[in-house]
Amino acid sequence: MSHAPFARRPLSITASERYGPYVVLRAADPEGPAPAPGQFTMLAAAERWGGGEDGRPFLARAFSVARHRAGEVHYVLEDVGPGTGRLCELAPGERMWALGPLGRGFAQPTDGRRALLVGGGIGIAPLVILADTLADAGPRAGRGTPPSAAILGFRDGERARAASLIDGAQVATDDGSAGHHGPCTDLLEDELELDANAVVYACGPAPMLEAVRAICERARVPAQLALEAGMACGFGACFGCVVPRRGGGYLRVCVDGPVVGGEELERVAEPAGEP
Amino acid sequence: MSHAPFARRPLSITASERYGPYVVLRAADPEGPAPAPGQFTMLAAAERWGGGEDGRPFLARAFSVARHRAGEVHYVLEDVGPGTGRLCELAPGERMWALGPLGRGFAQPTDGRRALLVGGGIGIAPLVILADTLADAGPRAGRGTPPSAAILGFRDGERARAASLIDGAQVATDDGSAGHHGPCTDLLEDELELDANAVVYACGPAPMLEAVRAICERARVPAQLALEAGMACGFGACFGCVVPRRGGGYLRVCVDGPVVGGEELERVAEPAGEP
Amino acid sequence: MTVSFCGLELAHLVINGSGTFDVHAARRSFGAALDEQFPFAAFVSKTITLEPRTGNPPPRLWESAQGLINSIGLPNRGLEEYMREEVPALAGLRTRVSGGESVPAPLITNVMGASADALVRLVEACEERAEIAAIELNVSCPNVKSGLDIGADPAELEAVVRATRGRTRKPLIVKLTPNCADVAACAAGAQAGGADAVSLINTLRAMALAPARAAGRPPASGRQIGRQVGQRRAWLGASTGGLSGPAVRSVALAQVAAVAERVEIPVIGMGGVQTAGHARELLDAGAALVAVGTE
Amino acid sequence: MTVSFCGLELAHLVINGSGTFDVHAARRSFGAALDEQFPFAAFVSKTITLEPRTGNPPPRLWESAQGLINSIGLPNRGLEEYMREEVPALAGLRTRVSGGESVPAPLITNVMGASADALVRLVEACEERAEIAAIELNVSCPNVKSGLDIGADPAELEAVVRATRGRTRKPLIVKLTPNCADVAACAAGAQAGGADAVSLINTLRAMALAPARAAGRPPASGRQIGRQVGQRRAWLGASTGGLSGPAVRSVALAQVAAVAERVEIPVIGMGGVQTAGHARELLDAGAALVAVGTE
Ligand SMILES: Cc1cc2nc3c(=O)[nH]c(=O)nc-3n(C[C@H](O)[C@H](O)[C@H](O)COP(=O)(O)OP(=O)(O)OC[C@H]3O[C@@H](n4cnc5c(N)ncnc54)[C@H](O)[C@@H]3O)c2cc1C
Ligand SMILES: Cc1cc2nc3c(=O)[nH]c(=O)nc-3n(C[C@H](O)[C@H](O)[C@H](O)COP(=O)(O)OP(=O)(O)OC[C@H]3O[C@@H](n4cnc5c(N)ncnc54)[C@H](O)[C@@H]3O)c2cc1C
Ligand SMILES: Cc1cc2nc3c(=O)[nH]c(=O)nc-3n(C[C@H](O)[C@H](O)[C@H](O)COP(=O)(O)O)c2cc1C
Ligand SMILES: Cc1cc2nc3c(=O)[nH]c(=O)nc-3n(C[C@H](O)[C@H](O)[C@H](O)COP(=O)(O)O)c2cc1C
Ligand code: FES
Ligand code: FES
Repeated sequence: MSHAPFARRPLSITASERYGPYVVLRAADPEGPAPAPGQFTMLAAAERWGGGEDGRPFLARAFSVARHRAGEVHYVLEDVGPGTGRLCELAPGERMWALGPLGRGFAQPTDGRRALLVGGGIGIAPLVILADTLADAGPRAGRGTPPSAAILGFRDGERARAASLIDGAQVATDDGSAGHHGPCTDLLEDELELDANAVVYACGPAPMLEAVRAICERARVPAQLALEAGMACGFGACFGCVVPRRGGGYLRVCVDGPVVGGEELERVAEPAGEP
Repeated sequence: MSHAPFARRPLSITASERYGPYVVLRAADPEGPAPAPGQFTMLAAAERWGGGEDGRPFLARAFSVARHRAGEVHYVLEDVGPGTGRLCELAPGERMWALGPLGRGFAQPTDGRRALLVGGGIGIAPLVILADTLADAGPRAGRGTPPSAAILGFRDGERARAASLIDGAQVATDDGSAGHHGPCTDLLEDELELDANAVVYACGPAPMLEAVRAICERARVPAQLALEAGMACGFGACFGCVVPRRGGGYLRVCVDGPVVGGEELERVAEPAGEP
Repeated sequence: MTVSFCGLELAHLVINGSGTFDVHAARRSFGAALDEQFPFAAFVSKTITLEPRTGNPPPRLWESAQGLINSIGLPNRGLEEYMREEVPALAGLRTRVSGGESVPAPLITNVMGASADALVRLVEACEERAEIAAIELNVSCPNVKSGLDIGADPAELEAVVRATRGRTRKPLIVKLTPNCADVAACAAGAQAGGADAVSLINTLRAMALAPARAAGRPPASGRQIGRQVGQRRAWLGASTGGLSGPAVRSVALAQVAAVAERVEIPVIGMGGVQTAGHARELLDAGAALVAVGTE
Repeated sequence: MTVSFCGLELAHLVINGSGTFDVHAARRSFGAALDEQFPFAAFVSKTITLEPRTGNPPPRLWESAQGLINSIGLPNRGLEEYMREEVPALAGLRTRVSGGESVPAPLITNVMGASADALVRLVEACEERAEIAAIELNVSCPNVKSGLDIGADPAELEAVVRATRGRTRKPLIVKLTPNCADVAACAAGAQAGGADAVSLINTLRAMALAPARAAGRPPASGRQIGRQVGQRRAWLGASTGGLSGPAVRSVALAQVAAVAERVEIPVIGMGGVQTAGHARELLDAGAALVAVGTE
């Protein structure tokens, strides 16, 4: 994993592009260390962070690094509230504060297992950089490493436009308007039936992650799950971002994760308060 | 005086123009009642009011109506902090909330006295609409009413560009870069020496207003002073905007003013905390 | 459909917080619209004291992060003039039931006294006036020395409420102080003393310093400013004030929930309410009515 | 130029608030930079208790208007493991004096016990360890039943401080609770009991409700959420929490000023500090040091 500089730094936005409802935000980050896939950054707009309804946002927000190339860092954002809403409006030339890369990323595949990337909705973000890394490593990894596969689930075809961020991804949609009609875990089960010598990298909504976890447990396939949790600090200071750990106690998603092994959890709990 | 509608209303910005450091903001206000000169409005940007340093602004801010013409209302703004800063950036098409017109405006000249308008800095704002009204009334007022005069003081020539908002105004600047080199009260004293059958309408920083008050007291000329004070509500609810009243007790600037007769005050107190 | 609160029939569930609305001044500002569109289901007067008060020296306001600090200092014309001049003008207020006819918006008179004796006299005076529908005892205002201690101690509060309770048959509402260790215990004290309802929260004790550029310089004559605080001067003329607005909403919610769980009598919840959703939260947490102040 | 605080030589005037910085986790996140650029003049540990605690069930955080509500619940590995595993790793911290050499950043251990007895045992254990430069008694955490009442009552607080005072020669700092009627009286109690310093403010008791869309529905299995509050459910797993951040800064300033005026012993001021200007205000109001937590 990369260590973050011990201070937030200002990043200048270089581009903002829409993929259906998602925004891919690029920023120049010449001094930022190269993040490991699965690591995240705490972001806050440099201007007018706050002042929304209910006086929010106030704290910085966590975002997976989706790409890191040529001194630029990419994030994929979904506008779900005041913080993401503000970041989604940022235009080239505007700035945001970044602290990162933070947290524990994905572990590289071992034992000649192929990588199965499973993403749901905005959960594709960390899989983009993972796919980049696997593709870059591909030639070097040599003949023994089978090609990886990516399976991406979305609510509808509009959202599924973001699937183009990962080359050759299989798509599933809840409404059948693109790709497979049904949950992306259907496709995961198909892939595991074909060849269970795999490691699964998953990120997405809690129910999807829980389904992936359970499938992998049954199939005795290692699962690397990128979790989400409300965060305040992002670097282990506040103990605010916990999820129950298998066997008792809690994991801090920001430092013990966001990527955890499926075996570390009893189950992936839905974030509180969600309908 | 006009009564305000009993709810804030959204106004759409139609133009924003700079006069030196000042911004003249125009907004469509088709339903707003015609304000009396000297009345003010509580304004807040509709979006992102807040989120500045120290989490401000939160409350709406008071602004003199500077003009009301053809369904448009004009304000003259000086960026001195988070609230004025935010309003100064508003662009045509953006919206702000307005509550008003509020408060007690200028009393019309009586006894055939001529009107002497004395403004300092941003204090010219309510004098613009007063000059408009006097000009409109001029022909109707008939032969008995002598022409009014406007004397406007500014820190420098850059700021004095705003003097063009009032036709035929005399200008004084602190640095002599435009008009008379010295305080605008020099010109007021000249005018009163010429003809003391006048009523003085003044708005500006507290030391200037105090000088005007004292001059008028000495010259036994009625003075109508438009005061400023930090406000929370703007309509007499909070008792927050008080200034000491001559003879004891306090005046609420928002409902007993902002325009008060010079005789109502012992002196014009500088707002607290100012250097 | 009206709602009933301590025997009063109200048009809806939202009233004003004491001291945050002035009907007379609002009539001057808004004309007839004020009476036609009167927004509150009942009108709570500002705090009335036995003797007239001019209030605290300015400045009286400071804007903090999502909040307002005030040190108004309970200016009022005193009991006698209030009864003579203000009560008649507050008697006829009416509020529209949603979509329907208008019903009276009863007058709740808020009073504060530096002693149980003073409170008894204030309550007796209110009892005599038919225009006054209910009485709110302010035992919580942080700007004035007197009220505070009584309100923060459950046993003392109970005694004070008991002393006034016998003097009126009108609903007696006790406005609790949030500046205490255990507001639910205070509410229980008020209930034990015979209160018909409690209201909360009042403002949290807070302070602001004058901007640094003014520090060190002697105040210009005529300029009023708070006392020396360490190396600086307080901004507020009264030096300390009370915090209200969105910044305190989560504190209000905790206190209202704790009180509603503890006592049987109805609770008027307030503190930082800006939207219907905020009002709903207080109601859901157990408030019978919601009051709004800083908006 | 170092500054002196209760006999400790410090690089500057800013330390961390207890529970808001984890050196071990920060080393994992920032690597060597953490030690090279350690920002605090002293390091205050999170609250340590006799027995290990896992802390409160999630969710533990809620963002309010310019504030943060937390219900972390003092997770810690307990006194024994803290002494064995954590203290050695916290001993070598150093901070740079502005523009100059680095000096040790002493370790201040924050402890909480449900009784005077427990506090005595905790203090005795700290006394034995040379790595620990000072002890902070947390009598103020609103998330846990025990600490609260002791800290809010001046006389009880004095007794507790007196009980622990005899057991250590290290500086004893009492972290006061802001959820009390008269924080200056509590500070005076701590001083009378023998405290070397007081620190404040801790968080204000606060609450948030789960968004309405989740209301009414039974919690999905695995989903954790607070208890029923009236018609709704509390958002925080522990139902109530503590408010910190800019929203409380004006309350902190009032309490710090009141305490600094009342007691002779030095005051560590905190609450909502985000900028150097905010820190300066607390110092100007009488604080000897400033602590930062929520940023
Ligand atoms: C490691 C990690 C990586 C992430 N990566 C990405 C990414 O790449 N792209 C992306 O778009 N998102 C990502 N997220 C999610 C993102 O951080 C959240 O969507 C964001 O924080 C939401 O902020 P908001 O202000 O827009 O919405 P909020 O209003 O904060 O709402 C988000 C959720 O928080 C809860 N909530 C609502 N109000 C509050 C409140 N007042 N206080 C606390 N919680 C509240 C509710 O459950 C709500 O659904 C990631 C999260 C984590 C932890
Ligand atoms: C009746 C009336 C009419 C006015 N007309 C105009 C007009 O036409 N044009 C115009 O530009 N201005 C006008 N003003 C002044 C205008 O309202 C103020 O400049 C504005 O409120 C400043 O807000 P701000 O957020 O930009 O600055 P602030 O930061 O609010 O600073 C303004 C002053 O307020 C004080 N202050 C600083 N911080 C705080 C705080 N946290 N809380 C309270 N006070 C603080 C200081 O004295 C500071 O100098 C008028 C004021 C009144 C009362
Ligand atoms: C300007 C102002 C004046 C107030 N005056 C009084 C008062 O006279 N009596 C009283 O009991 N409370 C008074 N309060 C407290 C409010 O009634 C209310 O309890 C508090 O402001 C919290 O609600 P809010 O956040 O909606 O303002 C006052 C509050 C403000 C802001
Ligand atoms: C996440 C979090 C955890 C905290 N944990 C502790 C703790 O363990 N012990 C303690 O005495 N105070 C604790 N506090 C209180 C802080 O030390 C500090 O008193 C308070 O947050 C006010 O300062 P701030 O506004 O700068 O955060 C905690 C605060 C936060 C936000
Ligand atoms: S976000 Fe603070 S510990 Fe994880
Ligand atoms: S601003 Fe509220 S009374 Fe004047």
